[in-house]
Amino acid sequence: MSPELSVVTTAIALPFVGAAATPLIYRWFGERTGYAAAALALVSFGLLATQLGEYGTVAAPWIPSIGVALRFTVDGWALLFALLASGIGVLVFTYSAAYMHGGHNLQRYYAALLAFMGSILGVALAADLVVVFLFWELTSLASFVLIGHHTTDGESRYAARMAMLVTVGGGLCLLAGLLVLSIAARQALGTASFDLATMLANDEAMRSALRDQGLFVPALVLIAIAAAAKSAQVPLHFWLPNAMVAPTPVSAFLHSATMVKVGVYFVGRLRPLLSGPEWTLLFATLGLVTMTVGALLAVASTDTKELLAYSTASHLGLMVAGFGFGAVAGGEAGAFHLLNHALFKAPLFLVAGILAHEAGSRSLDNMSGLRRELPVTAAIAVVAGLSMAGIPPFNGFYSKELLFEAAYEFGHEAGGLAWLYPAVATVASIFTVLYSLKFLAVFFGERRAPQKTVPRPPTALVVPPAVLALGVLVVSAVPQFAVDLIVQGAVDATARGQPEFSVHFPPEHVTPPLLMSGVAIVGGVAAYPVTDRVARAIETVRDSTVLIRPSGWYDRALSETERAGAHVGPLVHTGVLRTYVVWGLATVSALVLAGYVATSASVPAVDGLGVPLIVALVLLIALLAGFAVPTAPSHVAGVLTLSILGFVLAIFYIVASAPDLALTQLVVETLVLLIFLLVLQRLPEFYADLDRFVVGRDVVLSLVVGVMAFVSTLLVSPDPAADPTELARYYVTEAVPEGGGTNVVNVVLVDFRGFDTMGELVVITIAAVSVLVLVTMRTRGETQ
Amino acid sequence: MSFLVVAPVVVAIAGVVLAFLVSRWPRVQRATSAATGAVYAGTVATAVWRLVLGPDAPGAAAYQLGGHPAPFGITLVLDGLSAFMLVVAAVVGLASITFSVVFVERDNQRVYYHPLFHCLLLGVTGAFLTGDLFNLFVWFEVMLMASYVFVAFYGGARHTAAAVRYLVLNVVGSALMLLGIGGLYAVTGTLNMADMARRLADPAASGIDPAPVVGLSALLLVVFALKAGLVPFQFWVPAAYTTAPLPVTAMLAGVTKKVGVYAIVRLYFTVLAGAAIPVDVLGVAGDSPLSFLAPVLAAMGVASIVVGGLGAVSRDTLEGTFAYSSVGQVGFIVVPVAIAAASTGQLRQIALVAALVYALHHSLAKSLLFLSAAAVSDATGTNRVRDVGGLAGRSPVLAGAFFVGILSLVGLPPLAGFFGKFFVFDVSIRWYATAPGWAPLAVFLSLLAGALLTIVYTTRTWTGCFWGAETPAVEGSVVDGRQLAVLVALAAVVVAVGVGFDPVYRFAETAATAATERGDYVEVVFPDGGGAA
Amino acid sequence: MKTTARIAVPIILVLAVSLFFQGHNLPGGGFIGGVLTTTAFVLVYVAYGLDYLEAGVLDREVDPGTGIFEHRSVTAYRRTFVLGLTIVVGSGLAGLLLGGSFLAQDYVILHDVPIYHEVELASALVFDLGVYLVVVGGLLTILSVVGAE
Amino acid sequence: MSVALAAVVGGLFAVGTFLLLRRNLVRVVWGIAVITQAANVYLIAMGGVQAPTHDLVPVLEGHGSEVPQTADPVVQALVLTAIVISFGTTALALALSFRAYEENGSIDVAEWGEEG
Repeated sequence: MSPELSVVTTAIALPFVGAAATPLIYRWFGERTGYAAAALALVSFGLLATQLGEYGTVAAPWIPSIGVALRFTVDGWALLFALLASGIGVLVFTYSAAYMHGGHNLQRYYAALLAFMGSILGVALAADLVVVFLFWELTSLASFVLIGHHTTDGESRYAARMAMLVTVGGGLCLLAGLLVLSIAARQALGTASFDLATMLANDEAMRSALRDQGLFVPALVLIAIAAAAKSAQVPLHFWLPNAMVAPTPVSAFLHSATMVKVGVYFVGRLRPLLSGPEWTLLFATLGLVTMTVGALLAVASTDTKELLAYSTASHLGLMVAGFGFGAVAGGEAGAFHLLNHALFKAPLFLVAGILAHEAGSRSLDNMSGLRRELPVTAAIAVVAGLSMAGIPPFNGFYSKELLFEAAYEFGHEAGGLAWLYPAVATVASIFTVLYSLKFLAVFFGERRAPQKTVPRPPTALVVPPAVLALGVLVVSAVPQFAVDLIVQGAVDATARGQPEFSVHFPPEHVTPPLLMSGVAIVGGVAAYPVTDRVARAIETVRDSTVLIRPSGWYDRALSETERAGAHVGPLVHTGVLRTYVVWGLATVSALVLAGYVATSASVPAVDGLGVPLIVALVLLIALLAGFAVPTAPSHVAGVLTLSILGFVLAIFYIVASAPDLALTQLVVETLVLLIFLLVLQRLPEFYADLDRFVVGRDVVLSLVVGVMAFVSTLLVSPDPAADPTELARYYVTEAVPEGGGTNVVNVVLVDFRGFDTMGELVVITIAAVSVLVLVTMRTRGETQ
Repeated sequence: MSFLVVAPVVVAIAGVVLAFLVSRWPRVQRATSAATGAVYAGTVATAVWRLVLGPDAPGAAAYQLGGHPAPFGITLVLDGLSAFMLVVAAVVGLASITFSVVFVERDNQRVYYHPLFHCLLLGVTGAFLTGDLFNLFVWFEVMLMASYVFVAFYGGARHTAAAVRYLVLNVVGSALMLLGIGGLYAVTGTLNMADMARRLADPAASGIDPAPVVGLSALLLVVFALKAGLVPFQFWVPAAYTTAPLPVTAMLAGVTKKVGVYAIVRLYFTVLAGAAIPVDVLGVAGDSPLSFLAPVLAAMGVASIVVGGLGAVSRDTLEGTFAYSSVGQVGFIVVPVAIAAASTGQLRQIALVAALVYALHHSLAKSLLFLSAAAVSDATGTNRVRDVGGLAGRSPVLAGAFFVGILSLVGLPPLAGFFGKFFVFDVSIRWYATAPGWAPLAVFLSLLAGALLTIVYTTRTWTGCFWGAETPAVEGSVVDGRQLAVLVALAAVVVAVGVGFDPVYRFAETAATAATERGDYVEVVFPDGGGAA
Repeated sequence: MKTTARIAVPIILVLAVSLFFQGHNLPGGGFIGGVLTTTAFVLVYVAYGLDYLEAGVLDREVDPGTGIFEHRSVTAYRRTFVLGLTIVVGSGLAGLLLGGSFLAQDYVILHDVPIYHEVELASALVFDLGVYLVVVGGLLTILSVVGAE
Repeated sequence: MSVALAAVVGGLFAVGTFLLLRRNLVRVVWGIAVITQAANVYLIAMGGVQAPTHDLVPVLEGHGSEVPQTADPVVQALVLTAIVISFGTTALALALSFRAYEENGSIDVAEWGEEG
């Protein structure tokens, strides 16, 4: 069976249609728009669920000229992600309806949230690189709008811009990476292609094509940067905690099933294509470092959402590391943990939302013992929290075991330094347990809260996390059910070959991974009493330098860029004309001379002056007049010298057999002189200090420009004895028969090249108009 | 039907004359001016469809002005490349003149605003269509003269100073252009570009020595770079763009800048590419003027990306940001042109497509943004980023149009800008793949950095002006509905180009083919093999 | 100076007109004729000042305060160059409408005309007339405005 | 190929460049004028300059008469167009200079600031 194109596209398009129609929906439903959106999400979920087991690829044309199509692949991995996004979407919309009560800008909120969900579905199902990128970027865009929901809040704007910069900036790398893949596909598949499904089907050929062209590592690195940006891997993890300024439902959605999973999802997607030694080195390292750093930072957090945000980064690291390992268990860890993390992290965020909503605080320090007032919430938190900590028999434990297994196998196989991988994974897990306990502490111990009474949360706020916690329990109790339903499919899609996958609990015998879990749990619980000291130690290290502090280097880089930017303008554009002229003329001279040198253009043999004596004499006078201009003591003297130059050139035109030019030059020169004098009589004399150094420099540049013009003339001016060009001959012979005039130049001007003359007249017209404009607008002034 | 080739010029110059003739009746003048803009757009559309794109179109057509056979008269050529550029000019021109009518103060519109605007359009049209090198100079001058006046239009200290600098640089440019054109005439014996291409491809037959052509063409390259605002010839850009009336700035950034790019492509790829001239200097070696062009243009492009991108990050005003952004973005347009010059075959073709698609996107998006900035200043009385805030709440429609504009600049799919970025990245990587080395890598990294800077400055304008609390300037401000209509229309075009990209791609491909298929170009101008040469 | 002007101006004007007409066959033409005509006006201006040029020759009261934009003589100059431009474009279009192409020129030679025996009528003369008018109008606008500054 | 012509073109370009680099706006405008003149001389040089004779003038004897070899009319036409255009530009440059002086209160171009 293959999937239905119409079903898949409808499932993806529905949220977008809903987003576009939000103003209408909002008019009918008002604040209950959340329920309408939930219904839409439910429909999408339902449509996608019908495709379970119907795996394959479908396509509709988009840009046939370059082989881009709206191509969608339905497989276990895509469906797992899409169902999570739409399923949790239903709950998040339901929760929003209550949580956002009385909020502002709800239309934009729901529209963006729907578009966000649609984009995630798109990324999950897309099987064309361009379409993948399209939806990938749309998720960034939607999250920008959502994170910046409170537009009047500076922190919101800061975080939104940060998320945009990191994720869209990472998107640039993704685009580059995808293009590298398409280039490889040209060789591997024989045609230019953006068809991801076909690439995955021909992974062997793709890999060898990439390696042939030396593009394997670049592709890997580019895609890793993109995935790291999206999935908040170190050192691009800092945007995620900042993104918690978004309304809590958005955070829950963003962290559990959507935005941040996109990177991990895509890593899984490309795993069959690109995995190898470099892949493992890159992703396993990246993942484990993030897992550890995230866990440490979570321990040091003082805010519920901040803790959960770092925890998300840490768990994303776990998934990335899982996919990084080549072992079967690695892929299983990544795929299974994607599901498990979504199931436990979403309710935890929703719980944090309930706490903020009811207890009025997000601070971990001033809340504890809330289980009495919020028993249901506490129960949900415990279930999800223990799953997060990886405590058996909760589902988080299973997937973490798989990671341990993969890491252990890797260490065992590679030996040496590779043993660091399982060691680091274990250490990170100790801190995971620790921060999970820290979070749960708000419900236990002595009663402390900023408010005296903590009201019971409305049902609409409790039901969604409860449903998710129930999901945690179901998967915990019968993990094989989830595996059979969808996780196996996901594992198949993210691995080469067909690995069989089953989960057993309780474990039949003691294995090294089990021991690692044991160490993690015991270590975490043992460290719990000294949490505060651990947290302070982490804080000290974290704040020791800008480069380590999350978003420290981002802030530094951004402010440095802005500072540099503020300088560049005034530095480059000083307003000093001479600078501009120097740059322009120096460049042009260099280029032109280089051009002559490059082609070894040769100067023809020089024979005397090359012009008749009379011409040479006139030219000499012209040159002298020219040199006299800069030395003129006053404006009037200079203008007169300039006119002399002009008149001498008129004589030159006469001796060069150009009477029309001579006439024109004479009268024009007269008029120019007149205008010059008219203007100059109103301008003050001005004597700038003649700095020897400046003059010297200017002389050098002038000489260079002069040489450029000199060489150009010498190189190309024709031999006087040479035949006239075909063009010249034609004009002379055809002037009378074609143009009916004996003055060839005039015939050329009004007839053969009348179009030039027309343009020239427009220039004169503009010149005339320009003085009118200049005069009129002066009296009028700038009223812009 | 070949009259259609000259029709855009005729309409544009008729627009100039009409605008003068009805200047006594301001209302009529405004209506006429906008109507001429629409007629111009219609004419261009008809000409392009009937001659280039339509099912029965010949693909290209030439028009011999005055009925004189090429190369003796002046030839106008409408081929894929000029068609592509003309369409850009028509869209931006129509948007800009319509916007002007409702934006520029009525009294100021009476000060020859409309005749000058059509002169600008005329100059651009002539430059895109002409097949004669000297005629290109003439239309450049027309275009420049009109832009000088516009830069000085609101005669303030800043405006006149900017205009003087702009003028001086460009007059020097014009002198250099004459040097280049005169030299090429002396070397090849012709001014007709098709004829020149023909002669250069077979220098022995015409008895010419093409060696100086590389140096001479560098003169023209510099002039075109000056028009395009490439570093180090960009100095006039920020001041000119921020002082001209903003609808005209939309034209300057959207169209006249592209004239420079067009001229580079036309001259080098259509005219000079066929010349077999061994080039070898400072490690640059090759066998045509293109091998000289490639490193020069790549360096200019990269420098533009850096200077423009960085400069845009911290500007005080919206138009200042976008003016610097234009410097950077034109770098994104010429980098693929450089890549095209450095490569052959399919990569050259696709690189030119990349340049054209990016140019199209930049024209649309940047004019949209400049016009948005105009609407903002009209509504709030200020354009300082720090004095504006919360506009998104005040005018969601304006915000939407602006958002589309900046997202297209960032290159978010499925907007026009995405495909620009997509192809530019594509050819950059393909260049690296075919010729791995530090140069392609450096170019790619600078593209990456430039794109990152684009996100930095666009998000800054957005979060600064459109989000946040309403500032006193924004409170109670009302955005003119007619201005919004123009903005929405332009934004719709930006979206439509991206969503329905297939025909746009095919058009760009036609244009790129026209640019490189020298034989076709010569064939169109000399249908019977023409001339004696 | 005034005497010179009184004598020179008519001569220049006649010369200008003849240069304009002979332009197609001898050195001269619309542009040179136009510039020369302008020079004649300018000579008047230099000799007598703008007031004379505008009040005396063109019979107009001068009031610099009202702004050059509405100045009647400037208006006249402006009309001149607009007319010239119209003629140029019109003649270009005429070539098109008469079955030729845009900017096509033609000429006829009339035989048996008294005195001249044969007279050539070139449509290019119309085009050149446009050139002449644009130049005269344009340059005079520039000069009078710059002068009035 | 003419050293004399090349020297004049080169020399005038050098003078023009030197003037363009001055701080005095008036001198900058002179620079423009000189460079444009130089470009015109250059264009004439591109047509080749020979000893002046009556025959070389591109004005023919009359209709139907024999066509002599003349100086290159192409470059003359180009220069004529260029002169006109540069005249327009110079006029604009002067008017603009005056306005710029009025607005900025100085003809020292180095003193005019730039913002934005």
